[in-house]
Amino acid sequence: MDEIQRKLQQNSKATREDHLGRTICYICIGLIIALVTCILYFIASKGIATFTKDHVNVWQFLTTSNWEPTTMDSKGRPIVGALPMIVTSFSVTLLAALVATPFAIGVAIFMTEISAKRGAKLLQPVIELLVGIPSVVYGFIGLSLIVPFIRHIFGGTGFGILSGTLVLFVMVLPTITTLTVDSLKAVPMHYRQASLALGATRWQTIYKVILRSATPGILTAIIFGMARAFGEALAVQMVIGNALLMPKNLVSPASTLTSKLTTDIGNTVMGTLPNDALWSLALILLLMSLFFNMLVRFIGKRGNIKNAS
Amino acid sequence: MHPKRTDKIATGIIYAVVATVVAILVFLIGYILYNGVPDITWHFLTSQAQSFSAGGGIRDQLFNSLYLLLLTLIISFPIAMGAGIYLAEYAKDNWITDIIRTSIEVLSSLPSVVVGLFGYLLLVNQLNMGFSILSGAIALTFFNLPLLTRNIEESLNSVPNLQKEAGISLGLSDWKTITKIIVPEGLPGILTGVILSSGRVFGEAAALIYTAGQSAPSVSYTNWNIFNANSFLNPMRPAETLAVHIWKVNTEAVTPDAHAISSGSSAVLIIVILIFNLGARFIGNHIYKKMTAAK
Amino acid sequence: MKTYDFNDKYIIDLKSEMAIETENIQVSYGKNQAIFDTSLKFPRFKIISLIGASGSGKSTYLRCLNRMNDKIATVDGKIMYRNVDINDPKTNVYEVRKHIGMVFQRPNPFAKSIRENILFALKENGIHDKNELEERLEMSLQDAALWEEVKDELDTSALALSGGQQQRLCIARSIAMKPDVLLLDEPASALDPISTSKIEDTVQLLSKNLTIIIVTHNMQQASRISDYTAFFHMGHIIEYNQTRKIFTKPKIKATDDYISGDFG
Amino acid sequence: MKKKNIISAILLFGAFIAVLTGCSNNSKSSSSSSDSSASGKITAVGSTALQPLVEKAASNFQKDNSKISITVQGGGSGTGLSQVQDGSVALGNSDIFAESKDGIDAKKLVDHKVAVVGMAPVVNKETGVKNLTMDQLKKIFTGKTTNWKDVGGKDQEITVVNRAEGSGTRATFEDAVLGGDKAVKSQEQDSNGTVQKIVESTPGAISYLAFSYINDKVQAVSINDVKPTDANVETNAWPIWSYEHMYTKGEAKDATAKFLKYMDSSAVQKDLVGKMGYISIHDMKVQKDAKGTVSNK
Repeated sequence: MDEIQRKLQQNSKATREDHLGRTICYICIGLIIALVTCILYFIASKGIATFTKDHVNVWQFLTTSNWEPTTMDSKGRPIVGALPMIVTSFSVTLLAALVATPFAIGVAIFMTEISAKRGAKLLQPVIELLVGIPSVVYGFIGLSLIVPFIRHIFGGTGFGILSGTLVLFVMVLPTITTLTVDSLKAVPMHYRQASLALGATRWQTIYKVILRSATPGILTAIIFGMARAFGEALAVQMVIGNALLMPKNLVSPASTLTSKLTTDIGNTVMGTLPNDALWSLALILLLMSLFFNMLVRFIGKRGNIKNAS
Repeated sequence: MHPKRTDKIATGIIYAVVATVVAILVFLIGYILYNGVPDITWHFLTSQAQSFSAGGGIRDQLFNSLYLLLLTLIISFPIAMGAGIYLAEYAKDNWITDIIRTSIEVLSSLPSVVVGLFGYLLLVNQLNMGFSILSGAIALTFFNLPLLTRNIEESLNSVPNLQKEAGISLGLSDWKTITKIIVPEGLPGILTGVILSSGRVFGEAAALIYTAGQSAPSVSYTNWNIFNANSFLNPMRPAETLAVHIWKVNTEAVTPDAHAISSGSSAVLIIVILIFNLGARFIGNHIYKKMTAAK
Repeated sequence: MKTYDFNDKYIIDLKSEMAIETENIQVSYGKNQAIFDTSLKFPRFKIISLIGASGSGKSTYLRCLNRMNDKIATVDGKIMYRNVDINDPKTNVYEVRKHIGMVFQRPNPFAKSIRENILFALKENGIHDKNELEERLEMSLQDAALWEEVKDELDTSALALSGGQQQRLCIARSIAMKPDVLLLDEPASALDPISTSKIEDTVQLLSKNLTIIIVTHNMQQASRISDYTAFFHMGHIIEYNQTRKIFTKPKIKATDDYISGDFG
Repeated sequence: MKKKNIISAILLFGAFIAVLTGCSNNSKSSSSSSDSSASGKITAVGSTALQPLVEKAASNFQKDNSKISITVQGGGSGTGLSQVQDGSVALGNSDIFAESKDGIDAKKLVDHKVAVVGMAPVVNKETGVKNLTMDQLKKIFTGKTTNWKDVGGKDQEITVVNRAEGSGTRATFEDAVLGGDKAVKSQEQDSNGTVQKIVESTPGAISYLAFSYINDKVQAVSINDVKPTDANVETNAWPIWSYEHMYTKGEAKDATAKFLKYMDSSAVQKDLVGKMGYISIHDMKVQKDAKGTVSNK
């Protein structure tokens, strides 16, 4: 048997390298999964305590609107109803995404289709810069500019869902824009060329070809933006008003899950009901973001199938 | 409607949208800089913070922010790299990959408050790490990871498959092909991702209040012993970052010149991020050129 | 579409020394079978063309020969090289590829300098002797007929070269490894006629020391350069014979139809 | 659960963290050594209102006691109390008595009162109100009075800005003003700075602030014509005030005891406490117990 034959049948440095590389990758991905499991387990176990240990009715927790964890109702159960916060959280998130999406898509189209060189070169760094502005700063700008503005126009205190929406709109804009730009860029060049060659106008190409095939990507972008809006705490807390009331309209003070969580967590004692109840809010936050993820996967898959057929 | 006219109208609308967004951005950044830049002095940048008298600086906070960012990247980048490579090169299209992707997305959508509280209980309390830069860096890693991983995966996927075939057809291992050929080609994309996520890390406050803490004990910048409590390099010391400082000055502290400090800090923060962005771009291009020897 | 009987095939029986032999190769992508029962022998130091319509499986088959289909498709059967079945999962695939090189349809130089393109894999494979590296660099570029054109700009980016030059660089990169067999997957299909003829010259020159298996769409090319030709149709090998015979007196109807353009 | 958490944590961060955990454990054990020269590490966690005072005091203290390193953190009174009860920190800073916090066993904790803080209602300047009776104040905060004209101000709706539930400031205010009634549901804010800013800018707003946060941009309100001043607090003429506490688990020892002694010294009480806008514990002519009963000293 010659040297080459022997080498062919033996492991070499390359084989070992590959094993090592694979192992490293598996460890990394394993680490992330372990981390997620750990957080999920941790928050779930904390959040469920309200219902198992303190015997709060889950349904009541989700559908009633009184939050007074230190007082008991007639059956001796603590009064904790998170409905106003759930409603408010959803409202600001959806509204912010609704307002931000057209802007984000417009800017993304501008950056990829209309002025791919100069526009992108100018806008990209600015948008990246916006991501870096701390939420506290957004909050204070909101407090000193947006709240008085809203008060001036609609009366009332100016605190409320509308102010929250406007602050969040600016905050999620860069996230949605950047990801949309990525998904538009991912549309192969020949789609554009083919469409334009068929005599379609630029707008027809953008609308019928590019946006269509980038839809799953854009949806992901929106979801990522919503996730940021949903989890945002400090900025929203400053402009939403933090009133534990069902929001009557867009300009009455309200409270989101995160604003309640940040405001109160330091004032409660670990292991007591007021603390557990706050962790239940965190659990709701988590479950909602899970739900959003599932939704986007579902839509993404449907979109792909449509595109393929 | 006539397609040509639709085209014109649509283009007009897009220009209007872009103009609006640009106006908002310019106004925001202009507002922050206009209010803040006059407060930035050499003294402001190089002196210690004062809790209840005017004239405090942000030296320690600025350093802490940078150090924390560095540590976060040191911890999260390799993990994200491995995970990104896994997803781009090794993952098969099956339910396990699906679960992995879902977990990453879940991680990315975790509210920073929740991450902060999780970090507080696990790192600060259970693992006895206390309020420290390291706790903060690990907490920040939690949401830096998904952003980076996604970005690395995308950057690697954007490198044509032909390159991988070229590598392995020469008898190189998959690993070598990935690390020496595909990764360098994806590097500019990866760097952009790192910049973007760094911006987020830099401005993060909610997660740090509960992990890195909100006090900045005086440290010695001449003590290079990483294990010494006074050393500026000690990762086990508590550290207030610039973003947390802005939060604290505005909400709690009784500093008389709170407004000036917070607007000055905000401006510094934005300027640092700007320098960082430009610098990273420059270095990225440089590395790319060097690695690819493209002229 | 005309239908042909796949049992109606002709495969020449070769006696000389073989570079590679395949036995009953079957390839499938998931449930779709792409290659059926293909057994061929490739004599050493010859040029063998694989021809056939698009989707006939010739490229898929070629890629099996240095295991480029790993992870993409399931490949069954034996591929004998130096009395080793290189399709055995236990065989060291990286060693296989060192001896059986491949050049692809589209030029794919690394985003590195010309010099690094050639030397990168050599260095990674443990060759560090400066003289040896320089020697191989020049030798391979000479053999690929590229040396004269690039010798003064070895340190510029390979991406600055023209398409034809890039493809010859890819050939040079492969032969710098001193392979036994070189697989070419339609190497000239993306190139202009002048570049194509340069590649053809290169290939003929190389066959003095190498066995070359080339997939091509271009029948003139096959007839010009190759010693043997194999005709693939719908995943089956239909006819394998000396090139001269295939193009003048094909034994099978399907081959005849394909060559005369009366096909499909 | 604790065990599981630890296991998953170890899984997570592996040896890297283990090493550092080791480091921090070492530093912890050094604090328990009963060295008479008092060295070690003290961590004080809790009330954000008290944090600046303790921080400043700590940095002054360390100038003379370089072997002792003190870390001061916020996190809220609840956090401070639960952490000192768990034994994970040496000092728990709190705005309220441990007795009034659910889930805290006050018997295990030792109270060290370090300062007194007075609080006053503040209103937006345009309301035109400078004085309220206790009853009017109560009606406003329970939502019975909703317009400023009913209490002698402009015809303007009242916007109540309350403090976060469970915060020390709110507990003190409600004890003194509401007398067991429930506050109207309204905006809540956690921090003094934000409340100050909101009252300053929102027409018709009312809230309450610690004395040190009251500036000329908001209107402090007298109650029953008594002005919110330090002197009035010292005699309990102004009834809305509370202690700032530093709790230890059991009696304080070594370094911690030394630091607490320093907090009580005139260096801190005469100088720092006043600068911070607090009232020195030494100046008080009355005392209050956990149930809110006030007696002469």
